[in-house]
This record gives sequence, C-alpha cells and structure tokens, in this order.
Amino acid sequence: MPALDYFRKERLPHIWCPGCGHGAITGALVRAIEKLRIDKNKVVIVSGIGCSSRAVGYLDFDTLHTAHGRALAYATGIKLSRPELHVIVMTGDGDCTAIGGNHFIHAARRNIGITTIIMNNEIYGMTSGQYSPMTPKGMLGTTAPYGNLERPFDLCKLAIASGATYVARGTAYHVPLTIDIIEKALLNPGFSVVEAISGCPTYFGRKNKIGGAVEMLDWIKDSTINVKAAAVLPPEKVAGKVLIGELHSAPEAEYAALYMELIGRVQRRYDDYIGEVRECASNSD
Amino acid sequence: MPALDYFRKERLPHIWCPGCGHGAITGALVRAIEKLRIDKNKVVIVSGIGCSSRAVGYLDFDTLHTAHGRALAYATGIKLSRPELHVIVMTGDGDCTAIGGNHFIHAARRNIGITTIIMNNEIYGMTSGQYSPMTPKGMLGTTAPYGNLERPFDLCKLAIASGATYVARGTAYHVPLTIDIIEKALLNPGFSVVEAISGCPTYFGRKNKIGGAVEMLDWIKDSTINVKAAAVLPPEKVAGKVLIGELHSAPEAEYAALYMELIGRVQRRYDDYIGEVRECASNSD
Amino acid sequence: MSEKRHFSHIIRENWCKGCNICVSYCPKKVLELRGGKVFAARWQDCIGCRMCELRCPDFAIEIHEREDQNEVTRDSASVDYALPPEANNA
Amino acid sequence: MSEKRHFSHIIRENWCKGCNICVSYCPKKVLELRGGKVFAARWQDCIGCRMCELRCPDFAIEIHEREDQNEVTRDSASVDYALPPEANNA
Amino acid sequence: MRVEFRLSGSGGQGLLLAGIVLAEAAIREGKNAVQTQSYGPEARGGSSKAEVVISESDIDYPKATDPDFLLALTQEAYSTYGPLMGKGLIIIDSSVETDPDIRARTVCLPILETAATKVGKKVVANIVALGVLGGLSGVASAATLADAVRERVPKGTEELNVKALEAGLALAASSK
Amino acid sequence: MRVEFRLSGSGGQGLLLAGIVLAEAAIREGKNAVQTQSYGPEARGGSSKAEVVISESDIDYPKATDPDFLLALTQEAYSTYGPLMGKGLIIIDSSVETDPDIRARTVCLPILETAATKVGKKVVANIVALGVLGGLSGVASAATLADAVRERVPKGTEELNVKALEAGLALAASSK
Amino acid sequence: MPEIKNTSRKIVKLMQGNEACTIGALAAGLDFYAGYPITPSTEIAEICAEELPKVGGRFIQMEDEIGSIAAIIGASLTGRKTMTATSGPGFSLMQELIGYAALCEIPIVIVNVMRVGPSTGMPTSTAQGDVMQARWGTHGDHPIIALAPGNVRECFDLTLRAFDLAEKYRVPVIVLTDEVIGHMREKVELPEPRSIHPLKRKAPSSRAGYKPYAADPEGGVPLMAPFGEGYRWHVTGLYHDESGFPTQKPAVADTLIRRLQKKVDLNVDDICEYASESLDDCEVAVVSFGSSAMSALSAVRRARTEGIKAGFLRLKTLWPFPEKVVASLGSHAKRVIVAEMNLGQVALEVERIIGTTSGGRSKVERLGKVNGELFHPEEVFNAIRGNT
Amino acid sequence: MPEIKNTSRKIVKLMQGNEACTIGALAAGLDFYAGYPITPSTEIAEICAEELPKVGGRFIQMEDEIGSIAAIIGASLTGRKTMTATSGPGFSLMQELIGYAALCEIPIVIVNVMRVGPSTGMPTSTAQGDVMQARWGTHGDHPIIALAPGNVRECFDLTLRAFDLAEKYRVPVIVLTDEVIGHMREKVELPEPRSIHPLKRKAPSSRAGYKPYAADPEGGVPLMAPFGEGYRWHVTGLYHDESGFPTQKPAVADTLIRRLQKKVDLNVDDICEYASESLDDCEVAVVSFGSSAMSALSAVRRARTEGIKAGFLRLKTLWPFPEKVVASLGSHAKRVIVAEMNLGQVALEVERIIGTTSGGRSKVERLGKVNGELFHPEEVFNAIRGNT
Ligand SMILES: Cc1ncc(C[n+]2csc(CCOP(=O)(O)OP(=O)(O)O)c2C)c(N)n1
Ligand SMILES: Cc1ncc(C[n+]2csc(CCOP(=O)(O)OP(=O)(O)O)c2C)c(N)n1
Ligand code: SF4
Ligand code: SF4
Ligand code: SF4
Ligand code: SF4
Repeated sequence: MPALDYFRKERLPHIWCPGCGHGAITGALVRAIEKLRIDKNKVVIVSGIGCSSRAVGYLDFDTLHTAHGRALAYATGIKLSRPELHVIVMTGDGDCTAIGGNHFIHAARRNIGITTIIMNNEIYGMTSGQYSPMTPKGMLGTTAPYGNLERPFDLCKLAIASGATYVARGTAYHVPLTIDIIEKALLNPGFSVVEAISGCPTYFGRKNKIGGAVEMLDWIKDSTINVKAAAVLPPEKVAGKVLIGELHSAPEAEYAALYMELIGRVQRRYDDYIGEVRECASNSD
Repeated sequence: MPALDYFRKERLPHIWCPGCGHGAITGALVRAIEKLRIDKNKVVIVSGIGCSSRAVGYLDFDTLHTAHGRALAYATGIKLSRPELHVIVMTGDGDCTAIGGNHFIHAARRNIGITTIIMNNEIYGMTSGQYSPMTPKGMLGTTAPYGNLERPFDLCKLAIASGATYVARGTAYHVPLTIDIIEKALLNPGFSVVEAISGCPTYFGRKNKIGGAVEMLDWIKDSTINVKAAAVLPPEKVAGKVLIGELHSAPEAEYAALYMELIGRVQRRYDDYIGEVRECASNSD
Repeated sequence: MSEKRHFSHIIRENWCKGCNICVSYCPKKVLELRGGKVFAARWQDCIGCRMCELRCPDFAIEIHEREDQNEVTRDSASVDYALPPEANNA
Repeated sequence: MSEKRHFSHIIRENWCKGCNICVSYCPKKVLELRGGKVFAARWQDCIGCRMCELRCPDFAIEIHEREDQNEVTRDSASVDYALPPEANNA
Repeated sequence: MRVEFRLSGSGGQGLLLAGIVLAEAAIREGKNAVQTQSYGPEARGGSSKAEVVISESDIDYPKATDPDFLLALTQEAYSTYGPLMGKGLIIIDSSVETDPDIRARTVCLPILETAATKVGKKVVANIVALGVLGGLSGVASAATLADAVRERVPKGTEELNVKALEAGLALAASSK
Repeated sequence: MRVEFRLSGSGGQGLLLAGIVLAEAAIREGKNAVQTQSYGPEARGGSSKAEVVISESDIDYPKATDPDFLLALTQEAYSTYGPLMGKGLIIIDSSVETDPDIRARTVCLPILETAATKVGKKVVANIVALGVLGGLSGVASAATLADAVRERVPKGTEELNVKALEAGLALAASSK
Repeated sequence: MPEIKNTSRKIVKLMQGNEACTIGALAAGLDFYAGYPITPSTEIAEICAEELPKVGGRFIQMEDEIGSIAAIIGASLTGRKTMTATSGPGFSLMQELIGYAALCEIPIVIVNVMRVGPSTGMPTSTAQGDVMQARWGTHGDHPIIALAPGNVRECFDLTLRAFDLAEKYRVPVIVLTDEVIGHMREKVELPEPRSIHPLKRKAPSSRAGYKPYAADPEGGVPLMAPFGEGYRWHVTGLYHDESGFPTQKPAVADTLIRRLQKKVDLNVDDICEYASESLDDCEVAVVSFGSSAMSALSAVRRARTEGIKAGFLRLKTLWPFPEKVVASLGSHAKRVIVAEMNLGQVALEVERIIGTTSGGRSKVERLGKVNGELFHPEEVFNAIRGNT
Repeated sequence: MPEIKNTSRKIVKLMQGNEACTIGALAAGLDFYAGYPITPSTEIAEICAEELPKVGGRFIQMEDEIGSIAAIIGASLTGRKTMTATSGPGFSLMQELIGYAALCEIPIVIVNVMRVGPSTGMPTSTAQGDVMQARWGTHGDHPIIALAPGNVRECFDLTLRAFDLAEKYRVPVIVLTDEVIGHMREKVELPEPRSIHPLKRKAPSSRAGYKPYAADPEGGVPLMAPFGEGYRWHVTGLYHDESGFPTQKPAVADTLIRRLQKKVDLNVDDICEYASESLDDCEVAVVSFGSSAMSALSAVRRARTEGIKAGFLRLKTLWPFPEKVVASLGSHAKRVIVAEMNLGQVALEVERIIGTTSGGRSKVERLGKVNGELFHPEEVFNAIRGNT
C-alpha cells in the first residue's frame, strides 16, 4: 500500500478501538490523496477534538489538532493565508455539528476552499458515548438513557443549504465510494463536504445492542442506499434509508481566490506612511 | 392601537434611528400577539445584542436581553423549563446568524417551541455598519470597503434544512403579511422562524447609497416577491428576487412536549435516597 | 355604494421622528411632515387603510374610524391632527 | 478466459487489532483470525478485490498481486501470511 | 497655556468633526492637541459631546476639567453642561433659551440660522460653530483653520465649508 | 491498619469493577475504603490501573503509596508497576513471565485460565482476581465478598460471578 | 448510576465524587441541568440525564458549553434551581455568561471538575489550575463564590451549599473539584434527608411596581421574581438601574457594581468555611484545598508523629478568599507552605495576606505541582521538613 | 481611515488610539487580521479591512470571536504575523484559545480595548476591568504577556512591541487599552520607518528530524516552522513532547509547562517597561497604567506644585508583573496609591509585592473607579492628599 507513505508509521498502531470505523475513513482519505498525487508538503490537515480528530496525528503532513469544534475556523485562517495549500479538515459529528456547527455553516457560506471530512459515528466516542446531534431519534446514549428525544441533522442538507459547493456521503463500509467522493471533494476548489458514516462499536454499537465491529458495519450497510439506486427504486425500498453517494456539486468562485483577486485590484506601491512602515517590516535586524 | 397595551409606553420613544425598520417589525409582532389574544403574563421575549435586540426593552412582557448571539440558548432553557409559556426570540441577522448561528440550527433541529423573529437589516447596525452574514455579495460595509466578497445565507433555507417546522419571510414594508406570518408562527407548536427584512437607513442605506428611510423601504419592496406570485410569474420576473411569504410549514412533535411525555413515563414515587433528598428540597426553613 | 367614512389620526408627536415613511406611502397623500413631525394635512381623504399605522417604526400614528371616536383612548402625548389643532389643547 | 491470478497478503501483526471486519466481508472467505490476528488461511482463493485492505481500520492488511512481488515493500512489522510462515522468519 | 473646549449638541450635528478640525488646526500651528468624545447609548441619536484640549506644552490629562469654552447647540446640551461651567465662556445657539441659574458668561449666536440662511446648508452648522470657537479662542489663525477644514471635509464641499467657517469667524468677531 | 491494593492490566479486563467490589465488601464489614483509578490516553484501550485503600480508621490519602498487593494481569502491567513494589506481594497471572529484577515477593496464579476453563467465561477473570485478592488479604469474608459481587454485577450473571469469586478464593487458599 | 435502593433515612455507600456532587444538587432542589459532556465531569451529566426526569426535572444536552450556561440562566429565571458541570475548556467558554449571571444576579451553580490545562492539556489527569480563573475569568469586575470540596462527602455538602449561597446572594457559585475528587470512590455517609433544609427562593410579594434591582446599596440582595408569573420585568446584561432597565448614569453604575461586590465582600464570614488540624501551636502551616489537601493532611500528620510542629489548613471556600484565617496563620507559623496542583495561584493570595499582615514574621513557600499527578504525601512532607 | 498622504519619512498627525495601534501592527509586519466587530475596538478592524489588501495582507471578518482567534492562530502557523482586536465580551470568548496559543507557543497579538464589564456592561464607556482576566482568563497555568499603552503614540509603540515579544517568546501577547485611549485623538509623531526593525520569525534550518518543541527546559524558545514548507510537523493542544506529539508522561508534562512559564518569568527584565516621574524622593507613590495614568500624572504634578512629595509610576507592562520596580517603591514611599478604573486588580499585585518586601513600612491604598468615566485628576489628587 504505497498510501502508507502518507502515514507517520512510527506512530501506529493508532489509539482507536478494534473495529472503529475511523480507520477505514482515514485510509480512504489517504488513498484519495494518493490517487491525486498531491505533494505531501502542500497539504495541511486540521482536526478538532474527538476520537475522529485524532486521525491527523497519524498522517504525514503538516497537521493541526486544534480545540473542540474549532477546526474549520483554524483552517479558514490557513487557507486564506496560503490559498495554494490543500487544506483538509477531519472532524467528528460532535466536533463538527455540535460545538462546531457555526464554523461549519460559515465556512460553507464563504465557499472557502477546504475539504471537510466528517467521520460520523453518531455519538461522542471520546467522552464515552453521549448522544450527538447526529444520533438518530430514539437511540440510546449515556445521556439519552431513555432514548434520544432530539432529531438528528441531515448534515448534507445542512451543508447544501449553507452554501457548500460539493456535498457527498460515504461510509466506512462503502470504502471505494468513499475514496471516490473524497477525490472529487479534493478537486472542488470551494468548500467540500464529505460525511463519512463511521461506526463506534464500543459505545454506539454496545449501548444500542447492535453488536461489535462487524454488526456495526452491517447496520451501516442496511441503513444506507446509494443515491443512484434510490433514484430508480420504488419509494418503499428507499424510505427511511440514508442516501449515500454524490448529493450536490455546483462549483462557484472560491473565497480565498476572490480575496487574491481583490488584492490584485487594490494592492499599491508604498507611497505613504503605511506603505513605508510596511516596508520597514522587512528591515533586517 | 390597543396593541399599545403591549408596550412599556413609558420607555418610548425608542433608541432606533428615524426610519429604522425594526420598529415596524416590532409593531407587527405586537399586533400578531394581540390578534391571538395571548395572555401577556404568559409570554417571555428573549433577545440578544444589537439594535434589533433592543426591542424587548419596550415590550410589556417578561423580557430578557441576553448576550450577543445567545438568545436562543437562553430561550431553550426557558421553554424546556416552562413549556406552557410562549417563548419568543427577537434577534438580528448578526445576532442570529453570525455569532448565534449554532444555537439557531440546534434550536431548529430540536424543534423546540420558540418563535424566532429575525430582524434582518443585512448589516451590523449597533456597531455602526460592518457587513453581516446576510449582507448580499458586493454590497458595502465598513469592514467591506471594497464590496462584500462573501455570499449571504438564505436564512429560510438554512432554517428548513436545520429542521424548523414553520418558516416564513416578511419585511418592514409588507407589514400585513409580516403580521400574518408571525401569527402563524406563534401558532406552530414547534420551532418557527420568521425572517423579517428590516432596513437600516443609517448604515446600510447610507453606505450603499440607497438613500434614507423611504428609499430603503423601496429597495426592500423592489428586491422581494411574494412566493405565491412567484409561482405564477415567468421566471425572468422572479430571478434575483427574494421570496417572501410562507415558505415551509410541516408541524412535528415539539421538543419540550416530548420531554414532558418522558417525565410522564419515568417519574416515580420517592422510594429511595434520591427521592427522599428530593423531598427535602421542599423542607421549609 | 358605501357611504364615505371618516378617520381620525392620533399622532404621538414626541414619538414621531419624522422619517417620512407614512407620508411617502399613504395611497391618498393624506399626510405631511410639519416641523419634522407627521401631520394629517388632508385627513378627509383618508380611506383608513392603516398602512401608515402599520409601517410607522415609532408607533406614532394611529387611525380610528370617526364614529367610534369615543372609544379612542389617548395618552397625554397623543395629538389628534384630524381634529383642529386647538381641540388638542383641551 | 483469464488465467487465475495469485495474491500475496501482507499483514502487519502488531497493528491488527483482530476486529474481524476483513474476515467477515471477504467474499471468498480467505481470511481467519488466529490468536487474535488476521491470517490468510486460504490465500489461494483470493481474487484480489482488496476489500479487506480498504476496510481494515488499522491499515494492517495489504494485498499484492504475486507477479510483482518484487515490488512489495514491507516494513519490519509486516508478515506475509500468503507465504509459508517460516519464510517470514528470514 | 491649556485651552479646553467642550462641544455639545445632538447626534447628527457633526460636532465631533468640528472638534477634530479644531485640534488639527492647532497642530498645524505647532501646538499640542487632544480630542476626546463621549457616546450616548450606543452612539445612535441622543446627545453628543466632543472635547478638545489645546496647549503649547505637554497635555497630561486629555479631558476638559474646567472648559474655557462650552458650545451648546441644543437646549438639552446647554442644561446638561451649562451648570458645570466655571471660569469659561458659554456659546449657545440663538434657538437655545438661556437659564438664569446658569451663571457663567454666555454669548448667544445665530449659528444654526447662519448655516441655513447665510451659508445655505443646515449641515454646515458644525463648521460655522468651528469658526466661532476658532475666532473667540484664537487657538489657530483663520488661514490655518481654513486649511484644516479643506483637508478634512468631503471632496467637493471644501468651498461651502470654508464659507461656513468664515461666517463663523465673522459671528465671533461681531460678538467680541 | 491501612491495606493498599493496586490492580493493573489492560483496558477491557474489568479491574475497575473488581476494585469497586473489593471496596464495597470492606465497607459492608464496617471498614473505610477509597477507590481511585488512572486513565490511559482518553480511556480507550491501553493499560488500566485501579487502586483500593482499606482501613479501619480514617483514610487521609486515597492513593496507594506502598501497595500491600499488586495484581498484574498483563506483562506490561507487571513491568510497569512491579519495580515500584516494596513491602507488598505481587500477584501475577500465569501467562506473565517473571522478571528476576523485580525483587518483591511474587505469586503466580492461573487467573485467566481459571476464568476461561474452570468458570467457563473469560470475562469473569476480574472476579476471579477479586477472589484471589480477597482471599490473600482477608479484608472481607468470603460471604461478604459474595454479597458485594451479587449486588454489583449485571442481573442474571450473579451465580456465574460468585462461582468465579469462589474459584479465586480457592486459588488464594492454594497459594498460602 | 447504580440506583440507591436503600430507603432508610441515612445512607452509607461507596460513592464517586461526581455522583455525590449530583446527589447534593438533587438534595438542594436541582431541577434543571444543561450541559455538554467533557471529561472528567461527564458522570454528573449522565446521572442528571437519568435521574432528573424521574423527579420531574429537566436535563438537556446543549450544543456547547456557552449554550449550556445560557440555558441554565434562562431556566433559573423561571424559578428553577439550575446547574451545569464542565471542565477547563468548557469553563473557559462559559466565562462571558458567568459575568452575565453575576451582573444580572441570577443564581446558578457551575461545577468545574478540573483537569490539566491550558487547552486540551491532559484530559484524564488532575490539576487545580483554574482557581484564579474562577475568580477572574470573565471581563470586568464582578462578584463570585467558589467552593472546593476536599473529599467525596464534601462534594455532596458543598454542592448543596453552593445552591444555598447562589440563592442567598444571587451570585453564580462555582464548585471546583478535580479529576481525583470527581472520580474517587469513597465510603460516604449521607445525612438524613429530613435534616436537609435547602434555601428556597422567595418571590417578591407585589407585582405592581416591582423593582427587580431595588436593594440596599450596602450589599443588599433584591428579591427575584420568576418569569411567567405576571411580574413582567426586564433583565439585561447592560448596566441597569433599580427598575432593571439600561442606564449609563455614572452614579447608578457605580452603585450597582459596588453593591454586587459588597454582597460577597461584606459576607465573607458567612460564606467562608475551612477545615484545620493542629494549627494552634504550629510553626509550619500547610495551606491546601481539594485533593491536594489529602496529601497535605497525610504529610502534616506524619510530621507531627516525627515531632515537627506542623499545622494544616484546608480552604473549603476559595472565593471570596478566607483572608481572616489565612492572616491568623501569620501570627505564629514562621513558614506557610501552600500546596496546590498548579504553579502557584492560591499562593498569590496567601502571600498578599501574610505579607501585608504578618509584618515579615512569616514566610510563604509555594509548593506547586503540574504533571497531572496528585501530590505524594512524601512531597509535602519533604517541604515541611525543608527538603526539596 | 483618512489616508496618510504625507510621504515624508516622519509623520506628525492627529491620530486616534485605535488607528495608532493598527499602524503599529502594520509596522510590525501584520499581514493577517481576523476579527469580529465590537465597540470600542471596531476601528481597528475597519482600518485593517481597508489597508491589509493594499499591502497584500488578509482581513477576514469571522462569525464570532472564537473563530477570529482560531483563524489567526491558523494563519500564524503558516508564518504570518497575525492579530485580532476585541473588547470584554469578545475577550471572554477567546479565552479557551488563548490557552491553546500559549500551550502550542503560537505567536499572536490580541488587542483588548476595554469597556465597562461584566457582560455587555456599558459598551461605550471606559474601564480597566480586564487586567486580571488577561492573566488568568483561560483554564490552567500558562504564560502570557500583557502591555498597556498610556497614550496614542504608545498604542503604536506597544502594538509594534507586542508583535516582537510574541515572536521572541512565542507567547500570545495582549495589548490592553481602553475606550478612552482607543478613541482619543492626540497629536502624534511617528518614528521614521527606517528606524523600525521588527523581529522576523526564523525558520528552523533543517526539515529532517525537526523537533518542533525541543528547547532548553530553562525557558528556551524553540524555532517554529511554517506550515506548507515541508517540515510536516504536528501541533496539538494536548500536552506534547519535543516531537510535538501527545504525551501523558508526568515528567515530560512537568518540563513542558514549567518551560513555558519560565520563558516569561526568566525574562521579566527584558519584557517589563514602565514610565515614572518624581519617584526618587517621593513619599506617596501613585501607581497607574493606561488612561488612568493620565489623570494620575496630572494629579502628581499638581501635588508637587503644592509641595507634596508625590511620585508617579506608570506600568507599560502589566504581565509579567513588574515586581522589581514596584518593590522598589516600598523602600521610600510610605503610601502607595494604586489608581485604576476597576475595583482593585493591579492593587492586588502591588499589595502582594509591597507586603512581602517592604516589611510593613509601606501601605498600599486602592483607588478604584467603576462608573464608566475616566478619573478626574482631582480624585487622584485628593487621594494623594489623603482626603476621600
Ligand atoms: C470545549 C470542550 N468541550 C468538550 C470537550 C469534550 N469532548 C472531547 S471530544 C468530544 C466529542 C467528540 O465527539 P465526535 O466529534 O463525534 O468524535 P468521536 O470521538 O465520536 O470520534 C467532547 C464532547 C472538549 N474537549 N472541549
Ligand atoms: C461577544 C460580543 N461580540 C460582539 C459584540 C458587539 N456587537 C453588538 S451588536 C453586534 C451586531 C448586531 O448586529 P445585528 O444582530 O444584525 O443587529 P442590528 O444592530 O443590525 O439590529 C455586535 C457585533 C458584542 N456585544 N458581544
Ligand atoms: S470509542 Fe468509538 S469512536 Fe472512539 S476509538 Fe473507540 S470505537 Fe472509535
Ligand atoms: S443603526 Fe440601523 S439598525 Fe440601528 S437603529 Fe439605526 S437604522 Fe436601525
Ligand atoms: S390610513 Fe391609509 S389613507 Fe389614511 S392616512 Fe394612513 S396611509 Fe393614508
Ligand atoms: S482481497 Fe478480497 S478476496 Fe482477497 S482476502 Fe481481501 S477481501 Fe478476500
């Protein structure tokens, strides 16, 4: 697996539990990067806090493990600062949609060139199994002992409504699909969202009596349907299933590129004091 | 205007600038409440920070002027605590969609019974005219001296994607419509959103050379179209216009009501220590 | 054919900020600004559409149909410019 | 008709956590867990679909077509269970 | 010598700008100047106050402690700040009614009217007031004041504003 | 008399529960007990450590300072905590290789195997270990330990766990 | 939480700190909890999620910690007793609204189970690094009360007390525990339910003319009306006058903020609690709090057995700072050691007080620890003996 | 901002504090600003929005203050000089990530133009209530530097210096001004551009084996590599070892956090600046900073003219606290008055230092003010004279 070159192998094995879906999704990202032959010195991967967000520590790029929920805001600073870099965010459903929800909708609105991969295990894994904004209604979590009363986000819908220009959903089971949509997401110059359904056998699986790693993947398989298949199947076969595949692709001008255009328009020679003090910023010392 | 009874008249005139659209929208809310003959002792109105959020100080209910962006989170506490109260949030486009965006999408997701009225003047008025997440692309603000590079939210779309069960848009010009949709919003048991396009002649109008109060309203009139009219008009008449009217109505079980059901299901007699210490909470002293 | 109806314009001068909105949009051009405050210059033309009342950002204008003028409750700040100005000084 | 192809299974034992995913979904039932680690028990049956490799959450299994075995780069931790176990001790 | 000015009126009257120009004029003449202001409830509408301190030497404290000049363009401003006046001179617009309880020396000048009628634009009342303050205080020459005005006001309005300044200087001269 | 226990092994072995039950048994016999634990990187996988301090009198410091008993179910646990042992006894599972550099008194018992074969369920190894610790330390009687086990374990597994406890007590007795 | 089946009036049980804290809150009348999970506080949320609906209360998991504190402030305004629990990162996020609750005088209780900071730090390791933050974390001057339980039983007691103080003074009260105290299980005997008399909020008698913030400027506490009961009052985070509406009048502002501060300052004696041992004749005093105090006590006891005149002071109230008792140390102890799991925070206050009151007779020594582990009693003992 | 048309090398101009601050930042090499508007800091954002693209820099208005500080931390990692500006409520929201920058040693500058708190407070009025928050606002022990300009020219100087200190020590630096200083316009003479030599970040020489956090444990500052240049390093808010990867080893944790603190503690003399007048023979010293110091200086000068031996000390560095110079006051001044627009924050440190060093010879008096107005010099003068 030449993709292994993108890992910090000396840091493996990783801390994830046996059968945790985050590994397969991380693998899918790396394989997509490999397919596109992206220079690994020109990639920055940013994450928040959570089991999922630990992914970046294993990847051999410039990597940034930030604070809970803030990955996209850090990434926005990086992308606007260095539009030439590939900026990727790896985040969890809690990190991205609970505490980080606002940065998510705003990054989408700005259409800033960040590829965001949400490893959605429908629970807070790192803190041991509380329900998340992506936990389906009725499911159990340690803070939903009587079944979750809240409805989950449809994150892809939310991304589209917020302005993301590429939106797709994959899973830890449908890895080839997931690789494929991540590749497309990386190619979209604007804000791209890949929701990758992951499985947390340790908390989600156990608490909801789904079973172990394999049963967790079976559950994912059974609860999803490819959007292309859904288009041709009778409604009763589709009802209640989560669509996977490419859900939205509508490229638009990317934010950092627009900003560079603005600079091109207004940048000026140093003909006043501010200009001169700016030059002094390059005085040597 | 018997609706005046809902005002704290001794606090008027208000601090808003001449011609500020927030007044008409506040008037619309009060008129809707009046039409529904809601007991004014059973209404709590919550706001954040901004010119718009100052509205609550003039209204004769229990009113809560919170912190910037947090109105919906405070209101969530109030509604869940006292499901029998009418909880209304009055907020601005900045308050609700910039710093407060996350609470907005989550309140919508939970479908908690709060009626949210966003007084959208497409700018930060209180801090003197910076662009907001609702400022149309290309418009000027003090922090967008070269024209706004960001795309605005379609707040109603965002609300629908987040799970709001009643969503409509009115304006400070189309006041009867605005009254009407606020009334419907108040009747929806779940999370209701009324985006009311307001005008800030002082900053938005002046900075963008739209003119004064009247021209600001003209601009609103010209840039909007009723959703029912839009349905029957040729596309070229609709293109580029903002839809007003009722955009979404799909009632679902309200969150606080679900919680009360849960209590009904699990509440128990005090047959253990926790039960007994609970009773002691009613010991007199 | 309906009889012509008459309307009374209650104006709270100290709330009115003279933004001109009511004046501009009155379909019958009933209103004017005088000394920076709204004034029902042609009150007889009023058709009682209440758009001025609804759009006023300052809750400064109120329309009442003249028959039930008795029911009009006015706070001390309100001035009925549909009545001759003198009548307000009572 | 294509000739039968052969695949080599590179397994990083110290990364494998024995979650059983590769074993369960292998269309040809090639894999087994032994002592909590994956083992290519029936490597001859492998069709090279690579689903095990792609789904493995621990990057612990890698499939190589046998012809180009020379190109296989293996770190010290990798064990090729498609070869007789003895071959790995070299 | 430290000279303190307090300019007061209502939000839209542009007194902040007048204060800034006054300070800038003083600087052009090699003096020190500090300008401060205070905001009403969140800066919209309501009353407005700007202060300028001008001195040949170091200015340690930037606010007016005992103003030499109080300009009050509205009744409210006059009744708020008038009573605080000690040694200094109060300049009120003719539209403001004097209050016998306010004991400081007071001159009453038709500033707003001069702007509206003589200069022809109500909005330049602030510059008329600037002329009055400049003329009465002598912190800067007429020429310097005019230069300072030209540099600050929106392009295309320079002459109108200089006309207003001159009208103010004339008012000051007439009241001496 | 203060008796200190350290229970170490890997994440999934349930040693925390064993520690809790041990403490609860002591409490049932009127003693004081404190139980603490330490977490690996965010609580998943990795090594696990639980400590129990039991005393007839007040317990001021809740952690083991010089454990009377170290239980080590994995090689890693043994090599991490073994060298820290002073006066106390080390109890290792038979699958763990002893290290001559670790000088403390050590007994080696087939805890995991007993669970798997004698009791018939690998997962009850923690309760077997509890039996061993209870038996060797004597901090609670067999009957009390059994009561404490019954109260804590999931419904329906009481008898299995009591069987495991008894197997552990037997191991302890055999090693004395 | 394993249900407490014992229906007898007292209860003796192996109990975790976080659990005791939650039961203390329930005993105080907690009926609204909003929170966001974070190690090592999460058990509190989990127990509330399970228990609150059983007693008719409400639990909600908010989208973040800002939302959590906002929700409990809102709920408190409807007359409920409310709480949230968190740890460092979440506590930092709550700072803005802690100031809101302080200024608007809304009773809330915040439990901060401390872990190693700054930032994500070491989430599963213990520290006491948020002491100064509890006092100064929000912008602007403001009153605050912070309590630090020293064992599991005190988690019960001081959380209960936190609610009473919050109600009595209308001040946000912070319960500062740490990973060790929060996760430790200890044999605990809880008091008889009938012996517990939590403070109840009294509503103002008259709706007409209700002035929500009318109170004696010398630290008076106005009565608070619940929303939804016809008082129709206004609450704002702007400076406000007695009526609750915004003001910018300097004199009113001054009165308001000084009254708020005096509510706490003038009642230090009522609010401050501490525990001590062997202080009377001590030559070396060890000041500590929370879990470090367990090590400190053990060390002091050992020192006494070895003939060293050591004394022990454990602060149960951290804010307002118990100046009196600390000052009293300066009168006999030549050395005052402050043992805390940080780089010296309580030590700053102790230095200030001993410095200004002891006239140089007494020297303060900082014994800090910041590696995620609880002090070993030996470390404190060595400090007492003067070794390092 | 009115453009500065003067192309001569020096510039003399009536300039606002916020403007001077921004020009100072530009002089330091600011090339990335992210912020969220808030009174009374907004001018800084507005000038940046206009000026930065002109010089090839970036301005972005984020969705809130948390996003703002996150964005500048991210941008700083790519090698940029970054800043944000805010006021109380926004500063409170930034606290969590201030700790992140401190732990990960990412240079950033935060300007806090103080207004009256807590909460929304009085947005357009002045205060100095965030001094302790600047030091302690985030959870956990952490290093910080805070500077307090005392006039408009110093807004330029100290913002410039803030960037240099941030780079030199890899510590977040806070510039604490207030509404008066920020909005005041003053005649200012700015230095010749050529005389300004801002510090530039040096990249580590070798990519291979780059250990991002390898540094002398005694306060060493490691070199920082920019992202995107092939170093491929890892940054985390967890405790980390020299390689930058997470660790839970107590010894490594201890070394890390102590090194961070020592970066500041061992360099107090380099970091601390102050201004003084008439201190040598003074009997009453007035300690102040920022805008209050203007009133204090005026009062001290008046006192001298009236024959009172008053002295003046203005702290330009608030954190680390300039202990030495404050301690030196204790040697001759019998009374030390701390004049600040809060209820006593710097006074706490002054009390601590004077208390522990003056042996009771010197008494500290707190002169606080919290009504939104700047001290009148008379108030300080009365305090000097001993009236109240
Ligand atoms: C401000 C803050 N609040 C809470 C936490 C605790 N916390 C860490 S990770 C996490 C949730 C992680 O969930 P998710 O993003 O879905 O990732 P997963 O672990 O499930 O992969 C929480 C609540 C924190 N670290 N910081
Ligand atoms: C935490 C925080 N950040 C920033 C501010 C400053 N602020 C007050 S109101 C406001 C924007 C208001 O905009 P909007 O909600 O659209 O209301 P408007 O004034 O336009 O009606 C801002 C940025 C604040 N008060 N608190
Ligand atoms: S707790 Fe869940 S999400 Fe976290 S590593 Fe384990 S399986 Fe994965
Ligand atoms: S600034 Fe704009 S939004 Fe605010 S009161 Fe004035 S017109 Fe209305
Ligand atoms: S009611 Fe209608 S017609 Fe009458 S004044 Fe008002 S807007 Fe004009
Ligand atoms: S490559 Fe396919 S057939 Fe071969 S072992 Fe893997 S899953 Fe089985």
